[in-house]
Amino acid sequence: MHDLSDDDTETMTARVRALETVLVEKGLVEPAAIDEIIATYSERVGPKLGAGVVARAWSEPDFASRLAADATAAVAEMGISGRQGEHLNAVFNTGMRHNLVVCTLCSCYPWSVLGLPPTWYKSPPYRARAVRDPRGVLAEFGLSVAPETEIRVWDSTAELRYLVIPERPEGTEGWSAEALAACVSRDAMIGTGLAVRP
Amino acid sequence: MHDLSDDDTETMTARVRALETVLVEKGLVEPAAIDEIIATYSERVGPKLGAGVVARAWSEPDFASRLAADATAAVAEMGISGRQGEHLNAVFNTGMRHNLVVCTLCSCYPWSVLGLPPTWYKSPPYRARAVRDPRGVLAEFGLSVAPETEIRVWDSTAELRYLVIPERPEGTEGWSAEALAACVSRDAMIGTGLAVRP
Amino acid sequence: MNGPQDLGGQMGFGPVAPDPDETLFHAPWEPRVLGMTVAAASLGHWTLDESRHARESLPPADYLRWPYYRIWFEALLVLLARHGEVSPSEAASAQVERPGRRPGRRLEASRVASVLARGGPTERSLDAPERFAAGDRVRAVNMHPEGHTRLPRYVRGRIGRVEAVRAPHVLPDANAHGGGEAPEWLYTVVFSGQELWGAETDPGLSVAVDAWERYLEPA
Amino acid sequence: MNGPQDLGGQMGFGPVAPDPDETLFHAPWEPRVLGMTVAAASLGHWTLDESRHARESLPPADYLRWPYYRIWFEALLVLLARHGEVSPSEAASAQVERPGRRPGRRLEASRVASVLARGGPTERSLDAPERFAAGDRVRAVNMHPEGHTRLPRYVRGRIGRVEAVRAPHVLPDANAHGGGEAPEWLYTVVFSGQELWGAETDPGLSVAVDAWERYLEPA
Repeated sequence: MHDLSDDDTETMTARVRALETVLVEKGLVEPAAIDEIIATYSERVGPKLGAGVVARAWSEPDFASRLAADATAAVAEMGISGRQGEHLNAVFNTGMRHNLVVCTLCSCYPWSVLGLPPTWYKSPPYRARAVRDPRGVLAEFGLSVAPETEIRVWDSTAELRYLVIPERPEGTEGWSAEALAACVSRDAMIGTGLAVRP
Repeated sequence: MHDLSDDDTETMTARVRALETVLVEKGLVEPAAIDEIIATYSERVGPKLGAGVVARAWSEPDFASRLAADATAAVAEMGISGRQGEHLNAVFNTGMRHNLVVCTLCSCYPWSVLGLPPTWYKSPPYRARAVRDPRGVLAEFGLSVAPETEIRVWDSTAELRYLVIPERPEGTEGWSAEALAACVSRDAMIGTGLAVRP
Repeated sequence: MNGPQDLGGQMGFGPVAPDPDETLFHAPWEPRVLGMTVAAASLGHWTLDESRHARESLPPADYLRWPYYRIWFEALLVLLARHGEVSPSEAASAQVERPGRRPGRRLEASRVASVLARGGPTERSLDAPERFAAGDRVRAVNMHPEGHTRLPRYVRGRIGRVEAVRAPHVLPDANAHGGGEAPEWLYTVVFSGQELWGAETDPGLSVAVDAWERYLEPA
Repeated sequence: MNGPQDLGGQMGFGPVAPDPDETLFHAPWEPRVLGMTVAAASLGHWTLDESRHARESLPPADYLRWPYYRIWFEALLVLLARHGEVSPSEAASAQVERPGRRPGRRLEASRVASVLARGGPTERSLDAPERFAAGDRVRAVNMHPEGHTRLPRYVRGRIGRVEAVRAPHVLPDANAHGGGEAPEWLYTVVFSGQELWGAETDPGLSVAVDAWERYLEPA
């Protein structure tokens, strides 16, 4: 579904360029602002930020408590804020419950801590099945959750954004924040993965 | 949605011909049988049959009663039977209730009395809206049903097929069966039209 | 299945746009597809229910944009391949690679009239008495099977009234998947528009669906 | 609206097929669409809710098959035309026919960082107390508005439990259609999988949705 034929790519390239030309000539959009928006989400805002939050939560019980109580305020301590993260909630995996995040109605995603969502997150197969058959979806990510573990799916229907705090991998006692963060993939913070030692 | 570009027409023509070639060479389908099926629904089985049923119901109260009680048996008296009409039900419009037929799940339609369904009957706009906003749909057919008249929508979810018996137009007293049948359009027997004097 | 075919209550498709001058077919390949579909059904490999399920299982975006006979054609290819009669490569190349499996069941032109006139009644006899009576309040079960079903999503969980007890009929949910005819009592159930679509709905709307016994529970 | 965007529980789309080597963008035009969409929002002609509604109002078959940034692009064209900034013929020809309406609100590159960091909080103050408390049993209203709503179809009519009382938030149903922010209390409501999908469902599944007060009634 997401493959564009070359024809489509050519057409879309021309159409998008035409619109940008008009917007710029009318003084409605500054090209450098577009560049800056792209650079923000390509280079600066991405899952590394979220991984840092998770690593700190694993290392500092007080921070984990603040994160659980008010994630927006807790990540702000680390200088993290912004668009699509204005009302952040952290949901913690335990042996009893695995959390999974979806937006069935569009593509809501915690940009401030994870950057832009991957294509599959925005696409019909995931959005349709995550709320009905999450174990089937997780199996496609190579993830098998024990039958006795509850799966809680968070459908992002409002402006609250959900960040999954995965369980800390065993054997990481005493690891530095950087080393811990390297265990935390983007998928682990969506719930389609687990944190693992690299 | 139903417009095929020339490219599509060429491709579909070739693909359909290829399949027919293979089916015929394998001895699975006889081309003359295809021709006969097409001829049946192009020339012999169509809304004229249903219009005859309606005209007779208007003229013969006993027939109308039999039609209301067991439409399959009643139309069989007129030599009408067959595929997609095995379990026929006649639903009668009155001043109190206007009937409308749809198949939200596919394209079920009383072939035995109306022939093949029109494209709009099989298409998403009609199938989606008929059960929720029938007055809005009818307005697109130029039909305004009084607000105090109930609209009963029949969603053909099983193998029962529904034939709407429209109200007889005023001023047709003493008309012949042929003249009466000429008042009855296909749409009047779906419920998206009324019977009218030609 | 909650597939693209389950259109009742969906929005965004635009006007119905009936064309008073419309012809039954829009291109010469369309009647050939009709004829092949009806004729191939006579081979007896699949039930009507299985063919419906093949159509609703096509990719949703394609189901919603293709002309209807294209849907029939693509589903026919699926069915013929599934039952070993025509492989995808044969259909693409128009070259026969293996003999047909059931030429002995070919529908002859001379039999078309009688086959079409007979149709395929789905009424069956059943020893079990009906569970519901006309007038009963019933709730359509809230179920979401992955296989074929004929209970549309818009009535699931909603309360209606049995308008008529029909007869035992072949159960599509089983018959589409090789589960046999498994006949069950069929009922016509009427729901108010307000029950289906909410309090704002036109009070003069009612919707009837035909529902097998397992689709219903007392309410 | 019961549009193509309301995908929860729909079937037939095939596997999720995550690509571990996937990049954020698949063609150079995609990031330009992202940037233009974010920058054009700063003109202040439309709310985030109106832009979501523009996307879900695209033809369903297109919504389901287009790459996501194509959806954004087509919706951006709709919004710019609706608010008189770029006509379809201007967008098609790349020729300006009329001056822009709000160049004074152009997002300058120097302001991007602060605008993105500030975001657009939707929490508001409200004098009215909340109607529900954590632990309350509630039913999601069975409503089918033609306009924008954020109550997915799969929870409508189903019973859940209030997990958390959040805060008053801007109401999308009003804010998407020029009805103002009309803030209402927002709740997180948890439903069991069996309540949503039927008795056959995995008992270890629960689904949380965030629901505005008008989406809920006592149960």
